[in-house]
Amino acid sequence: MAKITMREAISQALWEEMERDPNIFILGEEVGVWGGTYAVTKGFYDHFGAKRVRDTPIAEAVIVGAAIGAALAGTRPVAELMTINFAFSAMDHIVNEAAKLHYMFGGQFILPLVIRTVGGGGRQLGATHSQTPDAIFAHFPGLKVVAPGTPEDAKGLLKSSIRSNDPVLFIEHATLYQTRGEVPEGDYTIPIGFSKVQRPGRDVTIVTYSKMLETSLKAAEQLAKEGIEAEIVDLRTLRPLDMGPVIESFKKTNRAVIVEEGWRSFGVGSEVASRIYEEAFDYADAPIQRVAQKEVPLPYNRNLEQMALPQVEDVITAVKEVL
Amino acid sequence: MAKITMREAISQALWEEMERDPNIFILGEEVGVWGGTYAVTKGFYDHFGAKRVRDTPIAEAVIVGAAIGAALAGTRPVAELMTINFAFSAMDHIVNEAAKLHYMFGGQFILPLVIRTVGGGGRQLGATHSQTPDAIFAHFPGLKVVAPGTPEDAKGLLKSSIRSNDPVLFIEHATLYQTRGEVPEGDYTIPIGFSKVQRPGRDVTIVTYSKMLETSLKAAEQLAKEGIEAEIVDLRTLRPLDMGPVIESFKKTNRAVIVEEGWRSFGVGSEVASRIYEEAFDYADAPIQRVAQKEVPLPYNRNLEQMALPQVEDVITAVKEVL
Amino acid sequence: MEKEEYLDLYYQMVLIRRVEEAAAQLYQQGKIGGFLHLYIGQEAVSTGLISARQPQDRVITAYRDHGVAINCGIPAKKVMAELLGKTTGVSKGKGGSMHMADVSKNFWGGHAIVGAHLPLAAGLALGDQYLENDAITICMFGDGATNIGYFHEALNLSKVWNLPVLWVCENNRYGMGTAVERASAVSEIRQKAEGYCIPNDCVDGMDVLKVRQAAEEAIRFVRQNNSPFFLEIETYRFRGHSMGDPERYRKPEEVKKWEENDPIGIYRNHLIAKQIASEEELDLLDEKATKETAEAVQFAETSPEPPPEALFEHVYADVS
Amino acid sequence: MEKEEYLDLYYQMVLIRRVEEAAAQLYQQGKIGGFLHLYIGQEAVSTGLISARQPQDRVITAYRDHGVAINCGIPAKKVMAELLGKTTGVSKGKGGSMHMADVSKNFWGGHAIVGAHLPLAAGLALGDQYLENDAITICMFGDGATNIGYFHEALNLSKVWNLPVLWVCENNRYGMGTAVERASAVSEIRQKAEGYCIPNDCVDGMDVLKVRQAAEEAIRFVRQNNSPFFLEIETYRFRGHSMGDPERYRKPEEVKKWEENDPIGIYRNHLIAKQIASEEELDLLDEKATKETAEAVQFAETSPEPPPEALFEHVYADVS
Ligand SMILES: Cc1ncc(C[n+]2csc(CCOP(=O)(O)OP(=O)(O)O)c2C)c(N)n1
Ligand SMILES: Cc1ncc(C[n+]2csc(CCOP(=O)(O)OP(=O)(O)O)c2C)c(N)n1
Ligand SMILES: [Mg+2]
Ligand SMILES: [Mg+2]
Repeated sequence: MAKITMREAISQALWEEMERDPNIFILGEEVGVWGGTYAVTKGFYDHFGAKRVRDTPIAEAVIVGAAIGAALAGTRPVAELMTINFAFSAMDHIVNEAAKLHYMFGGQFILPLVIRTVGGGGRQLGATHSQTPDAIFAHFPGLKVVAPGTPEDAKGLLKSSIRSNDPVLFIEHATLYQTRGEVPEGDYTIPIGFSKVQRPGRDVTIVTYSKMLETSLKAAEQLAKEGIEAEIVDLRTLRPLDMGPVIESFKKTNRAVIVEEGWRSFGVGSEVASRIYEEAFDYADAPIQRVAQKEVPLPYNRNLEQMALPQVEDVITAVKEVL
Repeated sequence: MAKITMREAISQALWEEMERDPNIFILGEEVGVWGGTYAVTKGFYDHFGAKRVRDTPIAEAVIVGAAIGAALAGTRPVAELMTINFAFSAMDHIVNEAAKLHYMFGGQFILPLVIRTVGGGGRQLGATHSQTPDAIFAHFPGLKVVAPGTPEDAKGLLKSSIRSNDPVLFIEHATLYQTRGEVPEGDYTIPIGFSKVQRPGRDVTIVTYSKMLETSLKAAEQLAKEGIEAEIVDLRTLRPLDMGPVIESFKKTNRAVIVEEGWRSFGVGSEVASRIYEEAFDYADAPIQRVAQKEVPLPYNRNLEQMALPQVEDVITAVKEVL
Repeated sequence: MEKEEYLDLYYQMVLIRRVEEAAAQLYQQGKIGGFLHLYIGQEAVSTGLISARQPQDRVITAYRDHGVAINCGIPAKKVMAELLGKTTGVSKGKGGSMHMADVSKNFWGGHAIVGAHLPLAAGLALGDQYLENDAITICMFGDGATNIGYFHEALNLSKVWNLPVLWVCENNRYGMGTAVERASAVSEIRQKAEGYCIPNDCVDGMDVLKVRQAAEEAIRFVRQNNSPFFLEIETYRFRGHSMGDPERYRKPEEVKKWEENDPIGIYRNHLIAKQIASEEELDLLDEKATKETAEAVQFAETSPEPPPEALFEHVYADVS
Repeated sequence: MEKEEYLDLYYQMVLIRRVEEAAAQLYQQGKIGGFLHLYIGQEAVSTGLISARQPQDRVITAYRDHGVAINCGIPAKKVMAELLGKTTGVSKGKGGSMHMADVSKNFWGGHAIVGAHLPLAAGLALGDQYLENDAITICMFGDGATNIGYFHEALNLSKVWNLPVLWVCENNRYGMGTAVERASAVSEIRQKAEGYCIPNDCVDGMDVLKVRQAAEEAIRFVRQNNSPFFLEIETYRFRGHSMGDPERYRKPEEVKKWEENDPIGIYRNHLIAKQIASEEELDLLDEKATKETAEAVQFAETSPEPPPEALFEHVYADVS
């Protein structure tokens, strides 16, 4: 297997799918001439042309709205929202239109739409540009929400998202693009809606996803030195949420820590913890811990920002708490 | 104490505050000449005039955005978003501007802003017009989120919201406006951020808020006939979330059911359940149950809609589950 | 135009009127829930407009959609069944009054968030352009909808990308209780199109033939130039915004004045004056519409409720 | 205009240039994080514009805000300290490059969501109108920002309510890598104001005196009429959109051509040609700016980091 970056993995998925199906096209801010703000679509404009790689005005609502319409008309658009912070400007079209049309009209048509976007903090972009509000999108039935943490998953899940006949919000993480990982050769897909054990262990279950998979893996390595073996379950998809591997692991370890980058309150960890208790109450040997962002708008100053974001040490502390 | 409707309570709070402070004004769609879509501001336009009761274009972003600006300039606006379903069209201004400006600029100014809006289903308005997405707004630090369930609380909390120097999202429920309850005479406030026991009991703790308080009270009455005494804690405010009375009650009953109208996943119940386990793990005698909306966009058909919404029977079943 | 076509326009308008009247009654009887926005007074707008489209042309509108649905060729009984939330309804009882669509008739809804369907319309047109279909998209919306940001983003994109979309503003003078001039910087809505260099026109929406003619020209323009056109249609709604509107914002005399301008009456007189049809012929059509409406109500009332399983159907299209 | 004022304009422009150059260096050294959007090339815009305001007039802009902050009277050292995230920064180190504000100077930020501050500006003006303050709001934004819905909603409201706001579009030809004509239905941005019946003007943004004069007239109009005005200012940014811009969207020759139009050079020549100031006087000002910039960097570098408690401060204003 080849070792490539997350950026390459995502870029490959897009490229290969566009080669496969001429009805797939990309639209978004700076996806074309610029080559993508995060260089994911570098070279696409020259190769696929202006018809299939479409630079848009700065107008998030119509980016998503037009993508919905084009999907209804029989194409398969991949809309890019430069960052998830700008997804709020398209909120209505994501949650009131994309997520509801199929249901509301009695299933008359399909809505094959991918909205790719980029979340996460840690780059000193300040409060408006550093959010990880994944949980709020996962709240809406009708939408699928995917947030991979490895290049392999990113490529396989993006392909599945593009081939899905439902609207998918595909959340990438700004500080994972350089992360390398092994990726199978050739065409492969990973189905949406399946959590995965990314590291086996016996002492504690760490449930996480996206960037925090990296953080959790680091914590697990350090814990291993102390003889603590953490099992890490990567959610990969927030809606539909696959609790299977989480519950299985928890029944084995009887202890869990949930690690997410976003704010704690009404976040991903709240849902996962509630579900664990609902499905495996008798197995809980200690209160499940949530590691999450401090409940403040992210500040610009580097020290403060790092204080606010979940760190490897926070994961280690939480694990020791549950043991 | 006088018995008045929720509509009157809210209307009185607004009226009295506007009489008290000339810097308070109302803006929103149909708040003036029409008298408010839910008749809350009926008579205001004639009494306070067009300057203080301002009909706006249908343009939610600028309704909230202009209210923010006016608040920065020294007034105290009460913006009305006709329903919470249209709040998505102002999402950026609610979560990226209102919730962050004070922090981001180092606390240089205050932002005394109330956004009144109306949520809830049950009136066959279909998927786009029936949502209860309260949890997603409560996810954002910097915002206060208030959702009262009785006329007394509504009046007292709305007054506090108007007097607060922070942005408050004040969520009313469309099917509570006719609900009557006793309200103290004269001017009074109820501080934001305090849960309240609305019904004492010893066997089980029901945690709820807004419309579901009514549903839970009905369930409690029926349960009482079977000798089951439910204690009902009304959250009243979702951010900041006051777990004190919830935990106190839970330590007594050792069993809890959380009842919310919105979708279960990543909802209010997830947060509350997680917090209960975190703060009172050893007191839990049974898995906490969540009663919530089925995970579908709300359908128009009455039977289907009622199936999707939490009913009195669902609460009773859940209570029996935890006993 | 053949006589048959003239009569068809008349019949559609009368049928819409009867269906709306029946809906108002059923609403008062509590058989229809939610919001009900009637099209009474505006029948000539969509009847004239949609009569000018080709079958491959898509139509999309807001929540005031019963009339539009009928003009698109959806049987009145499927509209009525939807209003009653029945499984035989055009959206299987899941959409209701505000959310009707029928893809087989190229009618794409029925959208209840003001202005939010304009970006969708741009996208439908984009899809046709991309797939090189010989189709255009007709997007209808109210005067009030022209003040929300979605309008701006959609119109701008349609011009920048030269999308084959016909923007149709039904200017009925009010968005709920707010008169155009109280909500919009410009009162002549077509003027807004100038800000996007989109060619435009304005037509009297109480005269179905004028509407049809303007629509034919507009549609031809869009199809030939593969670029947007903006059509303002001046009209008036005779009833409240929705059922239960206190109507404090307009005087009964104003409504009365407009009612004298009844688009059905105007057209009826025209057909008779021009000897296109006789009183008797038109009376027969009136009766037919009354009958079709009664049958539609009957059909809707006797149709089955959706089964409980329907609740969980169609959340997603993918089966896995 | 007094000589002092002429020199002050010159000094402000040079100071902005020096501060931006220093910021670029500090960014490359990793001392500034996040995004950094330089104002180099556009100095005459905000210098001329803001020189025409009264102290009670509010200013609000987008993320390209360092120059605007300086023109509003914020000391360079507080700007620099903010860039370094220090507690002495104008936003206490919490805002960074994109989020600077100083209420004491009537500078209301520094807003990083494109176009989202336009509704805020309408609101600031509404507040002043409501409170009967003799103040107007000056709202600056880029060409790219005119395509988002917020622009539409804010401009429309400002006209419907006759708000005292001066809309200022800094048309620097690109929104990131997208040329105006690839994103906007109209290339002459002022034309958009016509869609709202807002009077408008366009001025060469490389000539600080022309900007100042146009701004004076525009501000007078807004103040006297208590209603909006739209000013397009044509300019160009000499550097990338932000640090790390691959600049594939424009040719070096194009940039070079514009650089020959350096607003500082133009103004310097003008001052000398008109014998308003001598080379030596201007050289002294150049030196002063260099010194003030160096001091600002020094101040910023030696200022303390915010204490850990600062993380939880200012989430809410209410103490309870
Ligand atoms: C975004 C949004 N805001 C508010 C509403 C509530 N609302 C429904 S219809 C309407 C008036 C629309 O007026 P107009 O566009 O003129 O259409 P008309 O009803 O006159 O046909 C309003 C404010 C909504 N549905 N969506
Ligand atoms: C709503 C939103 N979408 C996208 C972005 C990313 N973005 C930041 S600046 C920018 C370009 C803005 O161009 P313009 O308004 O012309 O201002 P300029 O940078 O030229 O000063 C974009 C797309 C953003 N900050 N906000
Ligand atoms: Mg209207
Ligand atoms: Mg620009």
